[in-house]
Amino acid sequence: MATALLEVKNLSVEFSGFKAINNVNLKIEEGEVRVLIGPNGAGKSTIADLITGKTKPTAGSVFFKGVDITGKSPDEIAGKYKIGRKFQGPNVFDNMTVYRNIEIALSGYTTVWKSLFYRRTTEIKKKIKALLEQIRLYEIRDVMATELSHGQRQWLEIGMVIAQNPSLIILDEPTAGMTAEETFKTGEMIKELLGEHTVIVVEHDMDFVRQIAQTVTVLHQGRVLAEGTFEEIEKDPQVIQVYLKDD
Amino acid sequence: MVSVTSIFQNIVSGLNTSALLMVAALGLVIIFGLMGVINMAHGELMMVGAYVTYYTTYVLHIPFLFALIFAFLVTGLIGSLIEMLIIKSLYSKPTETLLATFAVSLVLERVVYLIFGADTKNVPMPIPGNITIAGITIPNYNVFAIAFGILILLLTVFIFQKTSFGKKMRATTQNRSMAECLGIKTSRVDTWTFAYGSGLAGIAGALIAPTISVSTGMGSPYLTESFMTVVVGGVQSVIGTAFGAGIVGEARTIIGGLSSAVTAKILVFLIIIVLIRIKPQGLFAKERR
Amino acid sequence: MEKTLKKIPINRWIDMLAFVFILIFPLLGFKQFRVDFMCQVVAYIIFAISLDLLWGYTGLMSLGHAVLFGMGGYMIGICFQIQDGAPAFMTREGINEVPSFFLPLKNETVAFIVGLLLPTAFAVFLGFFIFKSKVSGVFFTIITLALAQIAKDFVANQQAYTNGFNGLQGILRYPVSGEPLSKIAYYYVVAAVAILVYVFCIFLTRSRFGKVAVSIRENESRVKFLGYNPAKFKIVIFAISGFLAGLSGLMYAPAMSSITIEEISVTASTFVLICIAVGGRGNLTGAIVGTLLIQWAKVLLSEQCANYWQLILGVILLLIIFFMPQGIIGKIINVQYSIKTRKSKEKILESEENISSVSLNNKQGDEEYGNSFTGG
Amino acid sequence: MINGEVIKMFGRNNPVIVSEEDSSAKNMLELHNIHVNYGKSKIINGLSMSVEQGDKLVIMGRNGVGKTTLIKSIIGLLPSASGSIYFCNNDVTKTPPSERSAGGIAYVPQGREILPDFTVEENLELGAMAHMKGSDQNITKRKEMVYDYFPVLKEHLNRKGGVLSGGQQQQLAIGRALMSKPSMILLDEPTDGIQPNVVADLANTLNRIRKELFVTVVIVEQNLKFAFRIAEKYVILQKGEIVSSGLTTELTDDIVKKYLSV
Repeated sequence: MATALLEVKNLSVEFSGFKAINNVNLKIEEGEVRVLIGPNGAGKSTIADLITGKTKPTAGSVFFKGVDITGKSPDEIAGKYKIGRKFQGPNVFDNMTVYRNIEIALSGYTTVWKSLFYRRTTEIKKKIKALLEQIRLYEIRDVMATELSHGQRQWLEIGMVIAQNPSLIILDEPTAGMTAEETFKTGEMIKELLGEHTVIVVEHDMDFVRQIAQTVTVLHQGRVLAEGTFEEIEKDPQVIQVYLKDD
Repeated sequence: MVSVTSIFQNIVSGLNTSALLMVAALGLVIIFGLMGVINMAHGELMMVGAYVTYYTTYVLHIPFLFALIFAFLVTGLIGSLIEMLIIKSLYSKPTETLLATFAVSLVLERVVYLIFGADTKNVPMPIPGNITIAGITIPNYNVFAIAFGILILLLTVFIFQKTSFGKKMRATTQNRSMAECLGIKTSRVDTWTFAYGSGLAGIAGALIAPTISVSTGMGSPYLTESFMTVVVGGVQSVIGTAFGAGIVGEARTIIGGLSSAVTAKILVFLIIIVLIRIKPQGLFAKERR
Repeated sequence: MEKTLKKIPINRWIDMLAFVFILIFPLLGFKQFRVDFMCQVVAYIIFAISLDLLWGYTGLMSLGHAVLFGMGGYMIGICFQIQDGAPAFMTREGINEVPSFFLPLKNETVAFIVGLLLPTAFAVFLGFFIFKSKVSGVFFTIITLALAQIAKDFVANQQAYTNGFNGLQGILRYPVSGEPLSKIAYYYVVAAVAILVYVFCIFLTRSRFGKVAVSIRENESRVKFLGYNPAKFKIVIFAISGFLAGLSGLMYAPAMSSITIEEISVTASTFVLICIAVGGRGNLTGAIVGTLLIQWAKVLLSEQCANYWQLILGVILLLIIFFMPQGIIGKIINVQYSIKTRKSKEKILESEENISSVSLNNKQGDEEYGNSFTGG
Repeated sequence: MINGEVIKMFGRNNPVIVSEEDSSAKNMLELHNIHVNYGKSKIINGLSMSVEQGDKLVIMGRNGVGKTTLIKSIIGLLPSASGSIYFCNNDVTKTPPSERSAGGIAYVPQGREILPDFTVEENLELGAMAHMKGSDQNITKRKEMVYDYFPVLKEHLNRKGGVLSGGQQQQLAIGRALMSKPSMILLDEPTDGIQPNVVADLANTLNRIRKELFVTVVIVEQNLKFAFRIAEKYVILQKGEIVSSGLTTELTDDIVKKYLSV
C-alpha cells in the first residue's frame, strides 16, 4: 500500500497547560477530500497550524510523502513540500491588485535570486488568466484586493493557493461569512480542484460539507471523535450528542 | 589598580543616573509599553518639565518641591491635549502615530524656543553640598534624586495596584473590549494614562534640570535612553523598567568610569541587540499567555 | 505588448519632469550657491530613494538611516584629510603618523568602495540580528533610533580620528588627473548617479523581488505560507538600501565639501522620513518630489524666518498625516487608480447585484434548491 | 418576598413595586433590520427582534451563523452597519459599550474573559466600579448579594482570576456582571467547557437571579437541555438571519434536526 500522502501520528500540542490537540492520528491518501468538522474550540484550525508549521507540536509527528516535516518552518513546508494553506478570514495582500496577488503566489520563484530574474512569460500569463477565470475574477484583475467583496476575497485566496500548485491544499472555513449563493459557487470551485489536488477542508457549514465531502473526521476537545462518510457521521449518536451538547 | 572606594564611588553615582533614567523610562513604559503608543515627543516633554522648573524656581522663586509638582501638572496637561487632539484618532496606525508625535516634538521644541529664547538656562541647585560616608562623597541632590525617584516608583505602583483609576487603567490595557463592557469609558482612561505618562516625563525633566544646562535641544538623547531602558527592562512591566534603569544606569557609569560614556552606550546597545534575539519581551517581563 | 503610453503610471511622468527640472536647473540663471544647494538636494534624493526602498516598499521604518549615509560621507572625508600625512586634528591629539587602518583610504577609489561596502556590511550585520528574531517591526525602529544616537556620540567623541563636533572639512570633488571636478561638472555627475540609481530602483521594484518586498510590508506572515523566507528578503533589501545610502553620502560630502555629525544624527534620519512621508511612500516619486519640496522649503523658510521653519515643518507634517496620509504623490496615484478601475469596479457592483439578486430568489426556493443538490 | 410581588431588594434611585403579572409588556430591547459586518463579510444581514422586560430568551443556531456577532452588536462591541437598536426606548445604535453598560446591559462573553492578573474580589469590584457614585459601603452590599448566589467565590477572594477553574471563572463572570445591577444580562455560551454537574446548578442559579433581581436574560446557547431549563422564548439563526422563533415549548424535533443538529 503506497505510503499515505499525509500521516499525522499521535500529535499533541499544549498551550500553558491546556491540551488543544490530544494524541490525534490522521491518514490522508493522495487525491482524497477530507473534511474536518467539530464544535468551536475542537482544535480543527490548530491541526491545520501544526501541519503547516505555524505552531510547533509538543508531541507526535507529521509525515508528508513519508518524510518527517514536524516542526519545519512554514516557508519550507509551503515551498519545498508544496503544502498550500488558505486561512480562515481571507488572508490576502490588500494593497495589491488581484493579478499581483495571484502572481506573487506562483510557485517556483521563492528565493531572492530567482525573484530578481523572474520574467512574466506569455506561458505564465496564460496560466494566470486561466486561474483568474477559474475563480471568476478575471474581469476585475487590476482592482485592489481591499475593494473586493468578502466572497471574492475568499475566492482570491483560493486562487492564490492553487497558484502555488501544491500537492496538498488545506482550506480553513472557505465559506465563512458567505451568502448561500457564494457558498454554492465556492463548493463548485473546490470540486474543480479535487481532480489534481488532495484537499483538507476545515468547515462549519453543514450544507457545504454535504456538498463536497467524501470522508469526514469529527474532532471534539482536541481528539478524533469519529471518522467516516457524511451519512455515517450524520447518524453517529456520539456526534449528534456533541453537536447538541446535551451531554 | 583602581581603588575599591572609586569603584564604590562609581556604583553610587551610577545610582543617581539610574534614578533619573528610571523616572524618565517610567513615563515611557506606561505610554509605549502599556498603551502601545510610540511617543517620539517623550524627550521634549522632559525638556518642557525642565523649563517649567526653571521658570518656577528661578523666576517665581517657588520652592523646588512645588516646582516638581507644577512640572508634573503642566506636562500632564500638555500630554492630555496631545492625546485628545492627535493620538486618539491614530490608535490603529503605529507609523502615523510615530510621525505625528515626532511632529509634536518639533512644535514643542520651537514653541519653548520662541518663549524662552535661544540661550541655555541654569536651574539653581536646590540642595547644594554633599555628604561623605566611608570615603564616598555623594552630592546631597543625588540623595534627594534617588529618594524622589524611588518615591515616584512606589507612588506609580500604588496608583496602579490600589486606586480605582489604576485598576481601570490596567483593565483597559489588558482587555480593552471587556473593560468597555464593564462600563469603563476606555477613551477617557486613555487620556488620563497618557497624561500621567507625560507628567512623569515632566518630573524626570525637572529632576535632571539642576544638574545640566537646560536647552530646548536637551530632549532627544533622553528619548533613546528611555527606549533602551524599557526594552532592557521589559516592555510590559513597570517594575521591569525600574530594574532596566538600574542596569543601564550602572553599566553606563561604571563602564563610563573605566573607559568612556560612549563605549558604555555601545556596549548597552550590543547587549540589547543580542537580548532581542534571546528574550524579545525583555528581561523582567511577565510571561503573558 | 500593449504597453501604450496611456498605460504608464502618472507618477513616472512626474519623475521624468522632476529629473528634467534637475538637469536644466543650472542653466536657469540661478545664483551659484543655489546650484550648489540643488546639488546637495540631488544627493539627498538618492538617500531618500534608499530609505523608500526599506520603508515605503518593505515597511521597515528606520530612524537611523543617516548613519549609513554618514559612513559613506566620512570615508571620503577621511580620504581627503590624510592625502598629505596626518591632518591638523590628529597632530593636535599627538598622532603624527596616519593610523594604519586609515592608510588604505588614502587612495580615492578604495575610499569610495569602502564607503559603499561598510554601510552594506553593517546593514547585513544589523539585519541578521533583528530580522532573524521573532520581534515585531517597532523594535527595528527603536534599535535604529538608538543606533543613530550612539553613532553621533561615538563620532563626536573620537576627536582624534573624526575631528569630533566640527566634522571633516576640505572634501574635494573627486579630482580626476589632479584637478577636482568643476562645480557644474560635479553637479551633472551627481545628477547622472541619481538617475542611474532611480532606473536601478525602477527595475528592482517592478521585479518580482520588489513585489515580494511589498507583500512583506502588506502581510509578512502570509508570505511565509507562500514559500518565501521574509528574513532573507529583508536582509537583502536592507543591504541594498545601505549600499545606496552610502553612495548618497559619497555624493553629498564633496558637494557640501564637508561632513559633520549633524548629517548622521537622529534629526537627519527623521528629516528624510518627513520628506518621504510628505511626498508619499512606496512609489519612488514621493521620495524624489518630497525631498525637492521639503529641502527647498527648509532653505527658503529658514532664510525668511529662521526660528519658525521647524514649527511650520511640524505643522505641515501633522496636516499631511491627518488629511493626506498616503502623501501628495500617493494621493495622485490613488486618483489615477480610481479612474482606471472605475469600469471594472462597476463589474464588481454588477456581479454583487446579480449575486445578491440570485440569492434573493433562491431564498424563497430554499427548500427545493437544497434538495435538488444533495441528490446530485 | 411575597410571591408575585417583588419589592426591589436594594434602592435603585426609584424604588419600584412591580408585580410579575402586570409588568407592562413594553419592549426593553428592539433591533430594527440591523446589518453587522466583520471586515467585509456580512455576518448579520437584516435582522429584527424585540425582547420584552422579564423575557427569558435563548439564541440558538449552528457554529458560525452569527450568534456571538449578534450579542456583540447588542452590547456595542461590533457596530451595526445599518438599522437601529433601541434599549428602554432610547436609541443606542451608535453608543459605545460603556454607555450601554451604564444603561443597564451586562455582558458575560464567550470564554468569560476574566482579568487574569486581578484577584476575584478585584474582578468583582471592576464590575461595579464604573457604576458607583455611592460610597464603598454600597459595593460591599453588592458583593454580599453576589456571594449569596455564588458562595464559592467567597472562599477564593484573594486568588488571581487566572488560576480559577472553568466553572469558577464562569460564576465570577456572572457575578461581575451582576455587580452593575443590570436590568438585562447577555450570556454567550455559559456552559461552554463546563462539567455537567456545574451546568445543572448554573441553571438553577440563573433562574433564581432572574426571579429575585428581575433581570431580563438573553442567552446564546447550544446545549438544548440547559436552554430549555432557562428560557421561555427561542430564536434560531442561520447565515445571519432569524429562521425560526417562538416559545421553547413549541420547538419541534424537526426544527432542531433542520437547523441545529449536525
